[in-house]
Amino acid sequence: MNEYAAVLIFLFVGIGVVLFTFFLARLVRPSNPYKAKNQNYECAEPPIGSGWIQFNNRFYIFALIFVVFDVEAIFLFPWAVAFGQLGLYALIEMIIFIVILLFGLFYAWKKGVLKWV
Amino acid sequence: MTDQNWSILIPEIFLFIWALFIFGLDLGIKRKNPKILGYSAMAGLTITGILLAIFNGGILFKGMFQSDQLAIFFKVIFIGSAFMAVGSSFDIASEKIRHHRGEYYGLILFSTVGMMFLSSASELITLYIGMELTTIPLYVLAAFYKDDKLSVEAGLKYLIVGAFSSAILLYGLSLLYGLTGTTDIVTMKINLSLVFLSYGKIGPGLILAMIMVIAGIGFKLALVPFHMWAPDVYQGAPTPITAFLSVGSKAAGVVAFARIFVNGLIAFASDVMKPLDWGIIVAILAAAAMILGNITALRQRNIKRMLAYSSIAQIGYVMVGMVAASELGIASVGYYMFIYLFANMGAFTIATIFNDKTGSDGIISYSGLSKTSPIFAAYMSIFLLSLAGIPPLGGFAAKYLVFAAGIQAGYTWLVIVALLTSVVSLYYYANIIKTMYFSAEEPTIKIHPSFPANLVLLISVIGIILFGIFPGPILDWALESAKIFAF
Amino acid sequence: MELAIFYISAIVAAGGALMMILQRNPVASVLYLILSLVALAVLFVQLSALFVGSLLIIVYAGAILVLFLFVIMLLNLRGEKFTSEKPILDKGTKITLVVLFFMELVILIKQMAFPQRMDSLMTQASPDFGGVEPVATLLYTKYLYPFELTSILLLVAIVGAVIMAKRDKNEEEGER
Amino acid sequence: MVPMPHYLILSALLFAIGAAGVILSRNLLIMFMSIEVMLNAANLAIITFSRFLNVMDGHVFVFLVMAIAAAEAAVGLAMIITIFRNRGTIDADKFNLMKW
Amino acid sequence: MNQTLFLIPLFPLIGFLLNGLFLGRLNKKLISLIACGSVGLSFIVGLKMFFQLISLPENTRAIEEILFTWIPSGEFVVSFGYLFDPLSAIMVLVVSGVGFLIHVYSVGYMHDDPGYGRYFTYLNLFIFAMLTLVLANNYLLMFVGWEGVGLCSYLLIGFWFEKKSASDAGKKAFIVNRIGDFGFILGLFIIFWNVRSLDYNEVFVRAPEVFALGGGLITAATLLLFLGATGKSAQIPLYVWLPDAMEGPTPVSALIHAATMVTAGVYMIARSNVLFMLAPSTMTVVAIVGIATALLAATIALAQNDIKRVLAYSTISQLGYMFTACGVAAFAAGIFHLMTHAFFKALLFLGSGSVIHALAGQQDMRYMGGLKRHMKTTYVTFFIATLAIAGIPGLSGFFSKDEILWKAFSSNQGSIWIWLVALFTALMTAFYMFRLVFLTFYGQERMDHHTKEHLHESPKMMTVPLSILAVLSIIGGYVGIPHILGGGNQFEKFLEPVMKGVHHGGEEHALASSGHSAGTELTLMFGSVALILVSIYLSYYLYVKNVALVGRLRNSVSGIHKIIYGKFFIDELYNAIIIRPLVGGSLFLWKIVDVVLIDGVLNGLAILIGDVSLGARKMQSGQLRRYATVFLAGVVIIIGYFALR
Repeated sequence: MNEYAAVLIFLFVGIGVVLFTFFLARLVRPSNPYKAKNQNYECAEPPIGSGWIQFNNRFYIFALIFVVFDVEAIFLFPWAVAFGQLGLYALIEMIIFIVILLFGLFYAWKKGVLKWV
Repeated sequence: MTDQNWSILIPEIFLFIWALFIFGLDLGIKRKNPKILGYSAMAGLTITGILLAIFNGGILFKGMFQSDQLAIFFKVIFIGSAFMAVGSSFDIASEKIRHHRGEYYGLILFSTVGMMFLSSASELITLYIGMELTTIPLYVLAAFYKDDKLSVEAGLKYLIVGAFSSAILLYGLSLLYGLTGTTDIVTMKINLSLVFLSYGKIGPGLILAMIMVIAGIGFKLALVPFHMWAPDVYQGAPTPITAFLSVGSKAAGVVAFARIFVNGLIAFASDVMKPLDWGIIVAILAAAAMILGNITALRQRNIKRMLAYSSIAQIGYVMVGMVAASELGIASVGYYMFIYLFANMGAFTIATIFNDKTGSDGIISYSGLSKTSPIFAAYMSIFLLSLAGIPPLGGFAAKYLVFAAGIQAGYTWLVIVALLTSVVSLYYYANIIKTMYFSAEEPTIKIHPSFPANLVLLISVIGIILFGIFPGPILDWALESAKIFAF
Repeated sequence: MELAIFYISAIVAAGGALMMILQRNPVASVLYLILSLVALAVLFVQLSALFVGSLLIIVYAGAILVLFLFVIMLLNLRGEKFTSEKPILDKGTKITLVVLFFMELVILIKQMAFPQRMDSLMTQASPDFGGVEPVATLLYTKYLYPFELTSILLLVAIVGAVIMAKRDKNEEEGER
Repeated sequence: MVPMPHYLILSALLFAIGAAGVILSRNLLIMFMSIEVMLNAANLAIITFSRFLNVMDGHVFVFLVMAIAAAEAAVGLAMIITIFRNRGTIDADKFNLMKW
Repeated sequence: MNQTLFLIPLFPLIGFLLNGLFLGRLNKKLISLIACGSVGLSFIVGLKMFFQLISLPENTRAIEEILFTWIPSGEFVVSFGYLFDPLSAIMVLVVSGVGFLIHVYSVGYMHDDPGYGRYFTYLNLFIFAMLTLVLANNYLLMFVGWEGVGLCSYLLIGFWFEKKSASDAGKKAFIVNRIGDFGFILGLFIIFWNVRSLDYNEVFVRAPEVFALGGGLITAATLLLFLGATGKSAQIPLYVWLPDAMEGPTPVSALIHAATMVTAGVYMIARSNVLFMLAPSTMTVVAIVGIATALLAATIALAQNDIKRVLAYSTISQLGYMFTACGVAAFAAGIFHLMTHAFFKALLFLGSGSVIHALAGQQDMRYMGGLKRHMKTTYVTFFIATLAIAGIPGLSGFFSKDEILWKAFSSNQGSIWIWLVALFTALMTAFYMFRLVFLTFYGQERMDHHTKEHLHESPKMMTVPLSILAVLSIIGGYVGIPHILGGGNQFEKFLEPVMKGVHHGGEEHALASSGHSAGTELTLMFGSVALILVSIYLSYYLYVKNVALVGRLRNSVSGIHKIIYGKFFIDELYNAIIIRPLVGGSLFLWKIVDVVLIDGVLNGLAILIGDVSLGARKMQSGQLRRYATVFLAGVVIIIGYFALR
């Protein structure tokens, strides 16, 4: 419990530090907004459209496969930790698990979604 | 763990590998002939059925996987409905599904695998995973016509409501887990009895859990008021998938329901446990389903929507047998689902074929079908009459058994509602028959189903008539499967 | 102390969830959801579910919500307006419904009778309760079967998502 | 020591908020996120019960539920992308081609 | 025992399958051969079985064949078996015999119809279902036949679906029947869960042990069974479908809606006499409903102009008679009337079909008349049937009707009031039937010129069955000559083994029952015959001798009018006292009770359900959030109701 409490404390301290610096910066910085500040620098072209451009579709499929393998990794982690106790039996299990998921990867690959055109 | 009989997993494993094989086939072959995929899917399902006959009976993983008679019985229904769904898909597979044909069949098989696991699950975690494994491929399948607005909308509605209900189900399961301290259904039963014995009462928390589980499974069953998605999804999804949804997926819900309630919470089905009686809740929902489903179906002009409402009503009838929570009750439910498999798959197959030919789902466009395609009009009439419960077709014996079980269990009012609504139901079933036979309009459409669709229709018709006149074998089997609950 | 952590985390979790549904901008929603989940993870840890708590952050914050963000980027939803055409009444009914739901849950949960051993206060958990190793042992022995099922589920997810998300026209051209 | 009902009521609250999100929001993404909140509310209940029952089966349950949630999210989001391509919106109320 | 019983329904089934499978691929000759032949074979087997039955000693007269176990499971065994006892023997002979004649007749009648093959397919299916109904050895199998005949009736009423009214009528028949069926099957369930069986043998043996006499359960069960009977046999309140059912081809009306199917209800009640005798209050209901239907339908029939509608209402009325008989525990008399009615009513329908055939589809009697000269055979046979239905001594109808009248008067369950109403109905029957005959066959030819040119007698295929039926209508009654006329009522005696519920007085019954002397019986008999003759004369006077009268009186509006034509004063009086009330009452009953009240209630119910359906549809708004909201609301309401109560 206690070691995790340390993590928690770290978390809160981390957040606190960030918030504190923001707050501090607000205190000390001069505030003088004027229009020219928002204009393009030197000879730059004015931007066309929004900065929120549409991502390529492929990003999504990569992210998706990432998620699935992220979950797989999460399954691997406790397996690795407990492997000492579990032995060969667990190895077979995990091989089955990975093979099944590898088929997914293979499928995605064959479907050509992993190709970056 | 070495003494365990691993062979009972073979059917599931085989079907899973076969699904992968179909993916591979689709990816591997260059000249794509959609028929090869379809036939191989049908072959796979057939082989699975055979394997099921060889490898069954046993328990694995400390009871998480039970290959008992109930599971086998329902697995046959799942495989049958998948087989028929695949069989009726040949035409759309060659025309409408230009991409991902292998996935189409593969996902049907995946969903079937999920159902098979679900029906064998006697433990909440496995049950939940089985449920998801059943549903997730179906989300994708419902939206399989990606360019078709209706199909995608159907998929989306199914997905959102499905995920919502899945969350509610999970909450219910978590409460069950908390109340009983176990996820194993049999242990759950024992623990509850212990608590009941030591405290004299269990408190209303259990009813909360029950209601949420009912809601979660009610989604799969399309039980009122958890049915709202069904008409839209049925209408929009590719018709074979609609058929699969209405039979396979419902049967999966039925078996999950039976496992949790009839097995685990059986003690609370009686009047003695008045405040905790799930029977009365389900009975009221079933009555609502029969009334609403049948009445709303009256004014439908789209055959798939009509069949959707009809299937909402049908599940109400099934639930009459379920609330009886007796050996006869469960057996009648099994028999009902078995006949329903033939009748509903058959009706949807006709709808699929018809839609291929005419592009229409309107009931009115069936006018005069009896003149151009008398055989198919006759088939359709048989399916609809069976759904309506006209003897000597299977639907009659099914309804009779279910009602008998209901009366035996003291749910006379429910049976009266069921009988009255079945009078109403006849109206819209007869309406289609009337349109097909008694229409003065000159028909132009003649339908020519592909060989597998013909096969599906033939199997359905024979099944309905044969098992209607000789319900013996199926009923005996269903009774045997009901025995596992040890009433 | 424990109670204080509980209340803070509870308020953050519930508040984050509430803010999530109130946001117009889905990106902000995602961020609030992450906040809520982090607070939830804290509660998990408080309940001695260390391993699962950390998973919550890894899986949700690290993967699932990233996926959400990707989708938001992909769809470029900035222009989308969700103007409400429905009368306030409709909204009011729905809110009443949810409040009723919550009240019912609370009433019933309070009346819940649990097995004797978990009556009111928790017993001291064993030191490695909820740690990686015991959970892993359980997962890979007793729950081996659902674990394998999960792999099938993930495979289905890959296949399904690829089918859904892929643009088919490109593929067809590419193959020719 | 925090009494158990506290956790359960929090989980009920989260669950209700999630449900509210589903029935109130018109944005499909927010609806979907609300469902994730509901799932996690259930997870919290399971973890709570697990702690008080002093058995770890619930942890495994939650673990698997998360994996399932990931799978569901992957498919669900892909579906949302598809419908966005199809209709150009993710406003849930606009998808009413099929009714009655 | 060699199994031959199953052959009886098997032949029509084979006929149905052959004609159905090769629909449209056979020529007409072959179709008719298969269809008529199969029914004929059934009749022959039935006859053979009948003689086999007679050769058995009296108290073991029942042949049972169990083909296989239909629904096998523990206590829930239902077998698929046939039972041939005196009651089903009579029914089988009537169904297959009359059915065969009508098949033959149809060969002529439907000759030019494009749906020739389809017609015979349905007809054979009907015979199969009807035979299953009467031969079943248990209630469930009977229900199978029961539903089957309903289905065939639906198909055959809507046979000419080009007419919208025909397909609507078909649907109406189907639905109304379903309401009855609902009662029927519910009644079966009550019986089943108390007796634990649906086999006739077991039910009838065990019912007196299980049910208390006059107890609530048995009353409810029999009332529900009776509800089923009212649907199938067109009694109040479910009779509305039968007049509309006349949209079907006339032979169908003859077979299904006169001779066989509609009598299924009577058969069922006679079959369940043991149960009904256990519930005296149900018996009273049956008698009252029966007699009320008889009266109502006869009154309505008075003013109908469509020849088939007159016959339809007449059928309803006669069925009412049969139910009255059952209600006063004279089951044998009911079945007796069922049989004779099958003969003469089938004949009447077929005769009217012959008339309609000759008049190229004209059904309105106002455009008929004078056909006597053109259609000799039809006229003679039709006249015989009319005499029979009117109850003229010497013809079959007399014996059966008189038997019912007497039983209504004398039986323990009967009363003088029932007898009076029944007698009055009999008078009306004679009146409107003769009105029908006079309007159709006598007087001026009122059809248009073209039709008149083409008047012709129907072909042999049609007239031969008419003649056979005419013979049957005459002699059919001689199997049941009452004791009083020295006959010893063989019919009743034959049925006695089946009527276990009725406690027979044995020989003393022959002399007098419940204190009524033979003299009373004879007096009543002659009295009623005399009254019937008067009634026939009245009809003759109005529709033949003084044809103009009725029309003029109907048209007369002002009192002055009447006074000027003073010579009609007596007729006027006559009209005012008798005809006006009758015709007016008839029209009133038809327009108000039939069309508005009963039809209206049923239609209103249908419309209401339809509107609810539209409303329920609206709930389905297509919006996802609505669906989720309903879902959640469902959970909230259920929790609220169940958990917090």
